[in-house]
Amino acid sequence: MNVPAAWYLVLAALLFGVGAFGLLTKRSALIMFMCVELMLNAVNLTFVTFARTLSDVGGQATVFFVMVVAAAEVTVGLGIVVAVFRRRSSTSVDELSEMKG
Amino acid sequence: MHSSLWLTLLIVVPLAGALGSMLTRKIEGRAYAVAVVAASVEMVLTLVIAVLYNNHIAGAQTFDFATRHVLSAPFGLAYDVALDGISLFMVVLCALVLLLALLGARDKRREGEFVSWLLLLTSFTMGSFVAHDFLEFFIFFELTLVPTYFIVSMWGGAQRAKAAMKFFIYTFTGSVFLFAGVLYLGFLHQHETQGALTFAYSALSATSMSHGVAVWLFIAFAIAFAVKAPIWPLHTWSPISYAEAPTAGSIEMSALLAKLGSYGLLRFTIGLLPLAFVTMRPIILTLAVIGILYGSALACVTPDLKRLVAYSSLAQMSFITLGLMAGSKIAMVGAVLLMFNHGVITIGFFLIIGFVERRRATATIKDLSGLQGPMPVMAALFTVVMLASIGLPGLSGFVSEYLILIGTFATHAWWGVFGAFGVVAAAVYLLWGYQRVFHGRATGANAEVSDASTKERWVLAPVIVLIIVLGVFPHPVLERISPSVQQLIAHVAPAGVSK
Amino acid sequence: MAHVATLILLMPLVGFLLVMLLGQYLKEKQVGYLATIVVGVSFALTVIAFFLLLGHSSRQVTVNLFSWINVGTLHVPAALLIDPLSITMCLFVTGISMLIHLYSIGYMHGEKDFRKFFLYLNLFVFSMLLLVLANNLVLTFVGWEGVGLCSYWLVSFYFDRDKAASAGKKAFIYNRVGDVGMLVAMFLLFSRTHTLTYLSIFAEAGSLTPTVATLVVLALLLGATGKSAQIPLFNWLPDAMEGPTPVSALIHAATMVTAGVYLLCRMSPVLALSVPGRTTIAVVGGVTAFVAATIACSQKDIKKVLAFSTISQIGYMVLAVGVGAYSAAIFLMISHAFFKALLFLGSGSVIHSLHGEQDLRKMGGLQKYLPLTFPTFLIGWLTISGVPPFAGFWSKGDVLANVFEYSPVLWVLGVLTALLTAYYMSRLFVLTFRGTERFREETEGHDPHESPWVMTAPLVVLAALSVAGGVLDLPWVHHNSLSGFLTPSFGFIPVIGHASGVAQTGLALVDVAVAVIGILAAFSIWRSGPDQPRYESSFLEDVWHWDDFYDASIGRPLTTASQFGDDVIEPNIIDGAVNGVAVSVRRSAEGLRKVQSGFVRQYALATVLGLAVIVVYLVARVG
Amino acid sequence: MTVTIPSIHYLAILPVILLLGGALCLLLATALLRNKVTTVAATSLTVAVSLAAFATTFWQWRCVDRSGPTTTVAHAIVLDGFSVVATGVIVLGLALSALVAHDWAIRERVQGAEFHILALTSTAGAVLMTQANDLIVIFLGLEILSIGLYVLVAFDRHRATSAEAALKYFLLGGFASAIFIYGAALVYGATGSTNLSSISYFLGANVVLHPGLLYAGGALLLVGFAFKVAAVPFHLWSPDVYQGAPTPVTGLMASIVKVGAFAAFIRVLISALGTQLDTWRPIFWVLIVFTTLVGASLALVQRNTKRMLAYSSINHAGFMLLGLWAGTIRGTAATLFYVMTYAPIVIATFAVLTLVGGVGDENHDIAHYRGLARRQPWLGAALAVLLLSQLGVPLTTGFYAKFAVLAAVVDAGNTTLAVIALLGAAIAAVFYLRWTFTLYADDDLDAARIVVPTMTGLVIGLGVAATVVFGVWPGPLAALAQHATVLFSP
Amino acid sequence: MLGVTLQYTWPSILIFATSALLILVGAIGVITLANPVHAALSLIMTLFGVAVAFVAQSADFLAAVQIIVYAGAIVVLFLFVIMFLGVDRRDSVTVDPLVGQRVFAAVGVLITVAGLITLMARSHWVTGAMSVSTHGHALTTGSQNVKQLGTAIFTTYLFAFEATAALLIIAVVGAVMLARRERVPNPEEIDV
Repeated sequence: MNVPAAWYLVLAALLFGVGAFGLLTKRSALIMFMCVELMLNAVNLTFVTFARTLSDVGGQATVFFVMVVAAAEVTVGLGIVVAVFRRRSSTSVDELSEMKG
Repeated sequence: MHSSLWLTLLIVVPLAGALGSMLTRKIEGRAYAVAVVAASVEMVLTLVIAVLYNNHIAGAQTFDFATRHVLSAPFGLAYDVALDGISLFMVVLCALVLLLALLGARDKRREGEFVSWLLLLTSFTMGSFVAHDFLEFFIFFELTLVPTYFIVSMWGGAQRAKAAMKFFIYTFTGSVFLFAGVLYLGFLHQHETQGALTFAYSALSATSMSHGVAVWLFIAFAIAFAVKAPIWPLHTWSPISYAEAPTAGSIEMSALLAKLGSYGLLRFTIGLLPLAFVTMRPIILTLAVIGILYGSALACVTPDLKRLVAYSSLAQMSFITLGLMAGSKIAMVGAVLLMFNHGVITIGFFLIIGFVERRRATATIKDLSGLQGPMPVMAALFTVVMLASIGLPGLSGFVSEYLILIGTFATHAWWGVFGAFGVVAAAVYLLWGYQRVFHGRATGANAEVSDASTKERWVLAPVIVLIIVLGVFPHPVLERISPSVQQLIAHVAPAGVSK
Repeated sequence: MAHVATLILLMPLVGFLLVMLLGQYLKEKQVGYLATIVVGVSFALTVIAFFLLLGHSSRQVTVNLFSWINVGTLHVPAALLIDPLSITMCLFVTGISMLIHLYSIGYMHGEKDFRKFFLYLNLFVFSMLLLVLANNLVLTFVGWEGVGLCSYWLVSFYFDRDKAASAGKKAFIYNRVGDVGMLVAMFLLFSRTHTLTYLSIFAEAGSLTPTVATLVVLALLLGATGKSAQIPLFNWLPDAMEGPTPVSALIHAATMVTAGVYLLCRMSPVLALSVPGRTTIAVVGGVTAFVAATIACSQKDIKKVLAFSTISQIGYMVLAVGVGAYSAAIFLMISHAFFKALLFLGSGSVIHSLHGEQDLRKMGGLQKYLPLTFPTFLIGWLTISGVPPFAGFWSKGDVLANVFEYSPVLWVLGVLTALLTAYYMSRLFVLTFRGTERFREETEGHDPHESPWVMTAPLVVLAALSVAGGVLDLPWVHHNSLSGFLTPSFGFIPVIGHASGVAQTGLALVDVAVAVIGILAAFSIWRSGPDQPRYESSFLEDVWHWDDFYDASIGRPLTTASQFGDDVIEPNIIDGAVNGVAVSVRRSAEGLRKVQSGFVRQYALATVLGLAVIVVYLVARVG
Repeated sequence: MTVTIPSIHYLAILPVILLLGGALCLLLATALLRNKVTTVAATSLTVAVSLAAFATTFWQWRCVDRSGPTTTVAHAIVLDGFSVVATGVIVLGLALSALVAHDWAIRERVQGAEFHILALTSTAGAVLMTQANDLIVIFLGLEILSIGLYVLVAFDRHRATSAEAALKYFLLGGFASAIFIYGAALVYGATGSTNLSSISYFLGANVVLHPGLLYAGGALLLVGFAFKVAAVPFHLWSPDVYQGAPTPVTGLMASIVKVGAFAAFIRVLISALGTQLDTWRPIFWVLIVFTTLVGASLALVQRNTKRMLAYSSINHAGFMLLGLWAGTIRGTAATLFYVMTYAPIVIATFAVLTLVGGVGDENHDIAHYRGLARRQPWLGAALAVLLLSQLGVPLTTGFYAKFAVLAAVVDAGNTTLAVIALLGAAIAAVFYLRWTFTLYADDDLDAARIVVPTMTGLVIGLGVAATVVFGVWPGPLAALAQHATVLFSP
Repeated sequence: MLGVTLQYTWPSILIFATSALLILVGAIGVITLANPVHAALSLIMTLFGVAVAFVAQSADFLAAVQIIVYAGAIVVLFLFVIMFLGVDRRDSVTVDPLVGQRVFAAVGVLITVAGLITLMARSHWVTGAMSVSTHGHALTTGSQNVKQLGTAIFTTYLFAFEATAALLIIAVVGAVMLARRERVPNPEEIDV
């Protein structure tokens, strides 16, 4: 008998939380991306866990799409970072605070 | 029952005039001519309507020229116009204000735009007065803000931006509550009847509601109308706005737009919410009395003629409120009459102040003195207007104030007595103002001013004639107002209103 | 009858309109005569009306003109009531007005606003007639306010003088305060009797409770004190002397100021219902008469003396009304109109001859220069002092006799006032016509000259009337006298009864005695010169500091409060509340701007915090 | 095991196909022809495609009107009145934005084709959101929409703020996406499906005793949507992004994102989670209060007009949320009506901003508007009308939009909320009016005249015409919104 | 949901523990390591952990994809960009210029996560019939899993699958446009 799904759900929630915390505290845009990836992984883990509890492959299929989205986001995101870096020679988001108020 | 086309024309003619003036604004003087023609047509139209108006239509119904077309069912939006003895005189006043403002307060800076705004404002105001549908009224009521805003903000004095903004924000904020109230009432009616959403006056007036709801709605409506009227303490936009507006703007605001407030209070607040009327009466009456005395007190010390008239208007409009809320037919008729009379009187005041301002480039009291010497005719005309405002018997102001006070006394004696002191106060601030401006010895620039020109005299003539005629022979007006007020009272009557 | 009555009223109005429309095309003289003639016609018509009325059985004729205000239960017709009271008033109003119009042609000669003066005068006569002839309170109020307005205009006739302008305003405002009383009286009556027509009110008067009746009477009294310059609203009248002298004679002595007395007399059936009300009236009248007389003793301006004298004399009339002697009041009113108009016009003649000088200290010895003014003035002086057999003696005697019946205390006050009256009028007479000539400075050495005939003729007529006026109502004639004629107008007269002949004679002797004492005292004190005796306090000269008292207790606090309203309440409190909202919106917006720091991490934090709140709410909801 | 490919109702997805096809064509053309694709050609193609998509919506409407709402592609896509109308608004928004961008691209000398490729795909994403009947499809639509926009926001290489805005938008957008999809996962766990119809069916068929998981999922979805529609406090990205993005992009964003996000939001909320409305209402209540008031008051203290409009659009989002609060047919119709009328206004407004922005797209301080209406009466008056319409003055669609949502809220029984929202509008009035006043102030008369290119002028004219014509005669639009909502798929 | 009696096998617990350890340690590494390169490597650890969890829950195919796509492609892309930009310097971890950001972040995240877990724990349906798309077919492992997955993607999720195509295209196009070197255009080159 496998461990209860709830364990994995809690694990996913914790992972999501760590990712979110990282996003809120890191200053490097690249690491912030990574944190988004952590959060998306938490989501994937949740989907898979629910697929198991529901005995539904739909949950697993969904993970697929999330992965695609993650890939697409990273592609564009890194493109933006590169564009910003060209201008500022830094990936720190704290330096990007010209617009405010 | 007469054709509703007349009322539609009332709205359309100024609209067409506005368009015409806008199109011809590049040609020197043409826009003005177009506007004057439109205003004259409008004036004639209102007079025709006044003659045609039949206040004894079948049974107790006093609305004439009625029609209703639903424009958008989901919104409950309809074009619904009708006219009764109360709105009749507001309509006449509206046309008169336009015509005299055009003739007497011509402003040649970007004239085409200026007269277009004036005409547009008239169209919207006409719409408000003939609207027989609460939503339609609200829309026109709101619309009047825009032309007024532009007139004040573009042609006003040094502080015009502030004044225009203050005017707009006050009235807009006030109408927030009105809007919510209108919607609430509409849905209350719909939920009750399970029919289509409608804001028709006749339908809404039959809505049943609990006392608490009625009171809340009353407060919501009263706030909006109190700002517009203005009723103390929601008046503070008015002095600066009246003072900073161009003469035509001051006339429109004080002579006409203020009446929208009291008209709304009468037609849509008292008329639709009889249940709350009795509860709210002492509060509003007290505010009115405070307004009378407060307005008078501040009129005594304010340093500017236009502000003086603004505070005097506060006092006068408080008289109107007193009459409307007193709950006796006599007072209410008096209040409606005062709405008209105050309009006429205020036209006179602002026109003359405008004439003086044109000569002296100031309306500050201490810069003016002894003007009666160089301009005796102007002084005489001002005196007539002033005396009417003071409520001198034989002039128009007296009849209305007297009816209000005697009617108020019958139901609310103490408020009537305090209100009567407003009569003294009016004499104090106006005579004191008159003495400072017109009496004494004219020196310097004041001695150089020319007397009223022929044109100025002719512009003021209708004001003077109306003041005297309505003072001596108000019967034709009263006999048209009375049945309509009677009908409104009859609707409110179960809530404890004396005849 | 109806047409005659209407024409009486309309003639001055026609004159007013003619002068207004055609005045600028006519010569000065023509305007003057036109104005005089319309009033003359009015007078003639009144005489006709008088005789017509005599032939009328009920002696009450109502003339309906048109429906003025008609709303709900309020019916106010424009209608006239011709009865003995109104026709009596009309007679002396039109008669005296005509004389003063005539006088003014001479007096106002050469004034810049000559035409306007007659315009106002005609309007005044119209208003006064409306006041008198109206058949209801509202229409009376129209005339009441109309005369007040004309008074305002005429007092501030020399508007470029600040004192004149202020005096006009003061007159109007004091009257307005009184008007509140009149309004309240109307409101009360309407709310109880549902009518404002005199005859209907009288018919319904029985239904008034004593309290309401008292309130009505007190309210009417307030109205009367304003118009008739009684305590507490009397002190506008001295200032009103800023107007041209004919105005003082006509409006502020003979006609308008007596309107209050007329109103009280007119409302006698209501007065009859309230003993406290009438007592108050009597006290107000008596006290006013006395106070004003004391003040008159120390005034230096010839017209001011006459003004206080007027207040004092009207005080007598009010006193008479209070004790229920209505016809005595009217009798005094008429005779007072004769002699006070005479005195004012005489003083006007004096002032005219001295190029506008009004200070008693700069007169003296004018007797020989003014051959017509002097004797007529002499008659006026004797009349007012109560020397028999002039009109004043009879009329004042009538009043005092009635007062004695009612209240000896008030009678003592009345007699003291009579003493003072004789004293201050003699003082005036002595300082003006006797003693050394002190006017040379003013006339630049020239001799003063007598006025033209248009001015002196009215003097002569009025002097004659003052002499003979007493015959109107001699105490031993009961029928065919004024009081007999007026009786129908007053209906119930609450006087206990006439004093016996012996008592009357005794009272008359007292009157004569005090008159003589007053005259002698004045002669002995003032013969030597115009300097103020040391024992006379400035308190009297300053009108018992009455103006200062009002200023300190009402005027200044109100001004301060208003100024406070303008400086503090309006901008800071009322507007401040609104601006406060605006400012706090702006402040909080500025605060919120800080959240919008530009740091993307902080934006994400806000998202998380928002999410946290929602989650907490849901946890709480799930429970 | 045989796999039956689900039937596809091609008409339903025709607009998406058209838009993506257009993008693909343009992409291929650019790749093959190497910068030989002129801006005119690209714009023409985009406008043609969007107009074709718009024409398709008529066809769709007829279909829906005749046979009612249907789902297709294994219930992943829905074709109902609501989606049709929302699609129509979005593609029209694209057409208008493309015209504005055309003149802008010429002025700024940027490759027009690239812009149009991205705009077309973003629009396709927005259209997908309106039609999606599955949380995953919504998520994908959202991503397609967003990724295109991330790039578009960074499109202006001359301004540092453009890249800054893009990075901010991207980071926060990714964060919000993660939250959203996590919510989808939890809802999936709670109901066993990501399909809205299935969720709805499940919730209807089962009694929920402890709906914690569903609530958790719902909350996360809600935050995801609230972020996209910029509801306070999830709005913080929007002012910076609005300011940093090239102005025509801001216009596009302000219109199609709002429509798409609200369409999906409504569908999820009403269609899937409608039974839990009472749970969400308090959250919406607070969101609406904050959104209207904060949006309005922060707009008040801005000097940069783009930021001002960003806050203004936040304020409008608050009003749009009112319809969701009501949760009734009237409410849904009202929100639909709101976005229908708001889109053309906001595009036209940003079109004016694009013009005033000048070469370099930098003149966005309010000072640049001083006396604009004096110098150029038509342009100034047009902007004034647009601003007054956003203020909610009668005789403009802005008034009826507010009227509709407030009516829905009052109808649903919360007049207090209506009053609060209206007070927000009253605060907002201040800055609209101040701006209008600035337009008519008579100083600074010698500032340079702004050339109004034909296409942009056309867009402004259309926007003004739309707001005034339907402001005078709102009947048809209101009826359409009402009808569309009645045809809303359950 | 959490309150189930212990009746599971030790291997499953061990697998869970392993994956949990990998995931959390990796995740904490990502957010604590100062060097982006280290962070990226730490991310791979998490991704492996997730893959383990996938395997443990009958998602064999997804586990493979996780390793290949995520660890193999995405993280490599990260590393590539890090190297390309040369930003593998230390990022100061100790001081946060935004006052209170960490505290608030910690509090916010903690509350959210705790709240979400509480909500999940308190979830319960009276009737448990889920509307599951496979309709009675139990989730299987191994090759069947791939087949099931494939079927689902080409039936239930057909449209989503198609949409991903658009997504990927736009991502690629976008990235190209963004990364292209800025070239100041010559006015003559722009054809209108």
